[in-house]
Amino acid sequence: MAYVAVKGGEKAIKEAERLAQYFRCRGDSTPIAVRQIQDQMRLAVDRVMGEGGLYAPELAALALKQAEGDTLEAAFLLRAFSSTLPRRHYSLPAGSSDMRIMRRISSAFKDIPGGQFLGPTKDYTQRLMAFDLLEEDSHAFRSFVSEYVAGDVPDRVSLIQQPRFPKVVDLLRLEGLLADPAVESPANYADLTRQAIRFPATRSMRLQALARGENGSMLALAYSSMRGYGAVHPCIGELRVGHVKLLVPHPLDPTEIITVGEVLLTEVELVARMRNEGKGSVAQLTLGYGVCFGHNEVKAIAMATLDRSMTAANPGAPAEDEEFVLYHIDGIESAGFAAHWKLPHYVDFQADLNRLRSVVDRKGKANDLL
Amino acid sequence: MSAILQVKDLSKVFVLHSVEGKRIVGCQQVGFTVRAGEFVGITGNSGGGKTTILKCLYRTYLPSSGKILFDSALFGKIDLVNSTERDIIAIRKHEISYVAQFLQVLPQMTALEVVVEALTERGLSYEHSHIQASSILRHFQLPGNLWDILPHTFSGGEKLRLNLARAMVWRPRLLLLDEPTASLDEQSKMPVRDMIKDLKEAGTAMVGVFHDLSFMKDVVDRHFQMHQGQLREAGIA
Amino acid sequence: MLSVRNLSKIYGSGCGLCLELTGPGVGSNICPKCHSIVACARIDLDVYPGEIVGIVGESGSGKSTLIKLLHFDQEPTSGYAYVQGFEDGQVDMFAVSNQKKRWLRNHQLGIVYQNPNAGLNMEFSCGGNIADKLIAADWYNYTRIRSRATELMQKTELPVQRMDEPPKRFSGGMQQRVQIAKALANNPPLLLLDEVTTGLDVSVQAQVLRLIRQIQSTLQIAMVVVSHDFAVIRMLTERTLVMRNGRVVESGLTDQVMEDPHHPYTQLLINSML
Amino acid sequence: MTSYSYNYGFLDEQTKKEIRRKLLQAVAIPGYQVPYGSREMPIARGWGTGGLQITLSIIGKQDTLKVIDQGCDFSVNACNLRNFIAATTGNTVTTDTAEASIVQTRHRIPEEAMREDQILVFQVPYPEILRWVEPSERETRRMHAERDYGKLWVFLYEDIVRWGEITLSYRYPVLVNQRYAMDPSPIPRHDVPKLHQAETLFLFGAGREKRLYAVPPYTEVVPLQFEDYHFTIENFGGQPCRSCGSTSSYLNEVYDGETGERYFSCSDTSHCAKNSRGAIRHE
Amino acid sequence: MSDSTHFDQTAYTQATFRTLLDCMARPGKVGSLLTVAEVASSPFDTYLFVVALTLLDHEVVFHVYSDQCSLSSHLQAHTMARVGAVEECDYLFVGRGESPDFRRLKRGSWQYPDESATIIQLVEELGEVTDGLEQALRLELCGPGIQRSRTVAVRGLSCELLQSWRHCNREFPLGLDWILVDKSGQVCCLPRTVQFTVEVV
Repeated sequence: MAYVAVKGGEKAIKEAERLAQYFRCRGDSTPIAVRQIQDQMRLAVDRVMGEGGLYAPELAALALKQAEGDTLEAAFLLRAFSSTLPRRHYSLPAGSSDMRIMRRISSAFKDIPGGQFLGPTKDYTQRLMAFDLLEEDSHAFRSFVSEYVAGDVPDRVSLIQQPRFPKVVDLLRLEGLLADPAVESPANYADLTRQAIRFPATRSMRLQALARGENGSMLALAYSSMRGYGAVHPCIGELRVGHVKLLVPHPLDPTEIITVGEVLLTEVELVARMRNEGKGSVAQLTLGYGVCFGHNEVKAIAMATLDRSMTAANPGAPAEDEEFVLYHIDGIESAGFAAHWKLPHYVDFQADLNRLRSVVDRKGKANDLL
Repeated sequence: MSAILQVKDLSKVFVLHSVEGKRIVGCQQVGFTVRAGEFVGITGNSGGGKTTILKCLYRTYLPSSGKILFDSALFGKIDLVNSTERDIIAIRKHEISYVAQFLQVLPQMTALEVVVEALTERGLSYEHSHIQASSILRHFQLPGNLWDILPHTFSGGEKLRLNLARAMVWRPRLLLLDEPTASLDEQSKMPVRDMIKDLKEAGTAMVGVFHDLSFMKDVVDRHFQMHQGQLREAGIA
Repeated sequence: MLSVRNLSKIYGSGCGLCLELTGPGVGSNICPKCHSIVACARIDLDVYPGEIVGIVGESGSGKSTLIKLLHFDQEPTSGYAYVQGFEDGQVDMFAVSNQKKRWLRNHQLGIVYQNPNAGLNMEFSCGGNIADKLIAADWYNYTRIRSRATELMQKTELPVQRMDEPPKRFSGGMQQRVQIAKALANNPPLLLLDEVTTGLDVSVQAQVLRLIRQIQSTLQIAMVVVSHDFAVIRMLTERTLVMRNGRVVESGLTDQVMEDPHHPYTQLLINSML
Repeated sequence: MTSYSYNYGFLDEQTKKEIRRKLLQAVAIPGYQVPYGSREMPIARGWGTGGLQITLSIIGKQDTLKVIDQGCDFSVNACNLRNFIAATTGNTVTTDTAEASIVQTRHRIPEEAMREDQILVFQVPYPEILRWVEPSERETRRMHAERDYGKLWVFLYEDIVRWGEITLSYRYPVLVNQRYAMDPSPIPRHDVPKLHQAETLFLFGAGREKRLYAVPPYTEVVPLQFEDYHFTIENFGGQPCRSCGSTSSYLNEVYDGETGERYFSCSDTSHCAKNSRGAIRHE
Repeated sequence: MSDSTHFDQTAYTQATFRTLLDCMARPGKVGSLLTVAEVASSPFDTYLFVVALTLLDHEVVFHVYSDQCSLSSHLQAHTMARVGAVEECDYLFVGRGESPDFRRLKRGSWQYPDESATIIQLVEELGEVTDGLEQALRLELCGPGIQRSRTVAVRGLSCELLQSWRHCNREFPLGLDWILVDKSGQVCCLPRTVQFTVEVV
């Protein structure tokens, strides 16, 4: 029977849902615990929180479970949930100078005050399959932790949570070598979740859109700029990963500041070449800024690159055109729209067929006359 | 007949800023009158200032002092020295015509088009202009095979006849002629003289400057000589 | 028909002293204090019906900026302009909404740029470009648009059988004629021409100049012609403004400006071209 | 773990307020796209979230709801949306256009004439009709601000040059109240004339693009057309619907799975059923 | 709102909004606003407050014209909306018989004409017929939302104010939308698209 006549829509939806559920459960493994995802899939959780725009590790882990590991789908679940939450308060701007550092490096300088600090990274690990994880022994899993923490390296525990460091780009700033983007007053910060973006976008809008952007899309655009479609040849002034406190003024007494919690952030400050803005322009490096929820270094670098590339005075390359970038990096929007082509379009298609036949008929008549 | 043009104490001094404000006297204290239908001829050595007078009358040069009173059909009696540019443009369009020594035309315009345009830009219909333009070119004995080609290929005499045709075809009230006969051969001079007589009879006043007056003797009514920027009457020719 | 008063355009922040600290007197249009560029300063200009006014000057003199201001391609920093065909010449055309400016541009103005890319949409067909201007002036009859486009292409000596081709396939001179055809489409009382012959071969230049003259003499359209080329100005115009460093340094009858220039700069300019 | 519960109509009251404010403005500026802070809904972007947010912001307990997709009440997407709205509001739903006070639709206007007391909510994928000719939002905003629709018109002109007629089939551009060029959503041409001087209020929501707009009742909505190349609607060659025999409704062409024969049937399925029962009064 | 269990604000503001939407879509149509005891206890005019409760939240700026009874702070407390100057407000509340200068209100930009103010004004009495309304203005309206023409009678509104509103709407799409509310809860909307002629009855 033809598509048009599908009247069992209601029933079909229910059956499809049950079938999907069956696919999730049909193996003979035990159900995966949300806590396990949160602990052991922490990078996936971070990614979902970033794209979902909601800092909620447990819910992000739940979303991942529900989405059977599809991070984009999980981010979508998180977003849809967060949109039902009223905005009761806005936090004060959180400075990363006070970040409790977990990792911080600079590629601009060999030695930096406080030192390079690798933290948890696999950057320098060979990408070999760890076949022993196929059958990981839960006892060994546990005992690694207790041994690690109790081990003979005295500062290990404190290494995981380090005190504060000065910021590397501040060195350049002090010397007047860094051109900072114009600063917007916090009172004017727009809320991307509450209003539509407009162009030219304010910087706060840009950064919010980028912070919620989808990893892959942002990476592709940033990479295009690094590779030659555009001219951002970045140098990482500083990349830091760590926890930042969020403060909210008391709703009744704004002079009283309340700490509402901490979020894990990855921040990248990227220094790029000076800009030539004609006569009278000062020789200064320019800054690209990237920050996102959780531990996600590639996204933060991509974001900083795009932040910088979108400042081009005469946009040429795609990554320099803010409208192009900001309208196309949102994974929830683009995935939703890409998927919507699965919906029936027979009414539009019928209209197209009708027009096509009309044109063909006219051409036919014209040919008959010849 | 009454004077159509009265020139009084006309002087023109050029100031050259590139040579520290050096002053060059073009003409000094020049005065004469021209009546309708009268031809005033001015002769003198080259560099003597006769073209300066003519260009002052046309306002290509802005006189330094003096008066040029023109009896305009459009504006009544008007001093061309301090008339507005708008008025000068109007007068140039409808009353005063100027024939330069050299033909200047837009590239890519045929001889006939050059004359036709002189009429169409004065508001005549294309058809009408075409008839009149053909008639004057024929009168000036410009060969028909030249009408549809570009004038920069013409000989000096042909160019001059075209130049005259363009200036005379719309029958101005005052005609200024700068060496109008220099490169005309004997055979071509006749129709030019006839045309001048014809215009004179119709009331056109004319001022012409010549290196040598001999050719124009029978059309010139009064003759002035220019010497070191000053003008004196040389008696009726 | 067009009356411009005290028109200025400053690129940059402007410091209040820009106009005083720049100009032909100091030989620069860059403000030494704030580095703003004074492209046009206190320009007055009148154009009468059917007249061609020339604006001559070197590159950077502000002449093209002036044209762009008049066509609303850029916004003036200060100044007024009145057009006869708009609100009876009583309302400053710079002070109205973009919606009204667009009406003015569509119904009262035509422009031909030096670069055909600026005046034409190279993706549209040649006829589409003409249609663009006609539709903007409220022509909504396809057949009439086609016949008007045909007529304009004939008038500008373009091959009518190529009407449906995009002008990017045409030569430079032909593109310039498409621009002229487009600019003329709605019979604008005022046509703005910005260095229209610059960059064309001499023979093509001549064709374009002749076309402009023909249009002026047959349609009595007023024009403002901007060029750095005195020969072009001499051939087309009766009155001329000479610009330098954003100022009008001299104006007058074209032949007078060229043969009896008064301002030192004009004399220099004339001498250097001879 | 905290327990979560949803508000009536899923959206929080603040969100509804914003959408309501914007709807009033949309009605006051017919055809103008009002930007709004479109929220992520629990259905995907591009699947009707714009229409859904409008419906949820206007709906009240007394409303009766109908949802159609491509004219059909039972397509999976229509079911999904209807179930969601019903679950979060508890409202009555219907398939009968005449019974509904709010109809949410994707790509069709019901065949049955709608009344003053009804509202039709459209799901819109591309709210910007100028997107046919201009990709940049900044530029299209400027074009609307200046009422600069030349590019769109030339697009139509060149369509005629190339094909002898305007080939746009669905999403046919209209001019509202002689000011704004508007995307009527991907309805077929058949439905476009129904927007003109209608009794019903039309609301349009584009969730992904974060725009909403409106056509008030009794408003001039005219398809862009040339004086000598008139807008025409689809023509099915006089073929009737195989089910109800209607020759005036928008039809789908269907290939019979067994015989391979091509036939036509109404796209508005509930109207078709009603017509088959003889429940539609023909004038 | 002392006892929230009896007062369903969600349903209440929804119903109010639908009345406003219907009236905005059909300029000149007179609708009726509901009131409930909880709202009636407000020191602010009941029906203006009803509208405020429906439209205002912390994202908008409002202004109460010649606010003599500190109504602003009352409204602010109930809606979390911000108080701002006439020039920057999204909503202007006008009491009975007041005549603010509409020209100071924002009328939107060409790109974003929706960034304009809406006036919510209290009048004596509104009606679709002039019967029984003395010293009223009879407005003959046309424009989008109106089939041919529609009449509305208003008591407690000056001709001058109408003219100044018309002046602000002279170049569509810039303009001001106007919501009139009377003391018995009748409401009528005049969007910027409305054309009108006025006569004094």
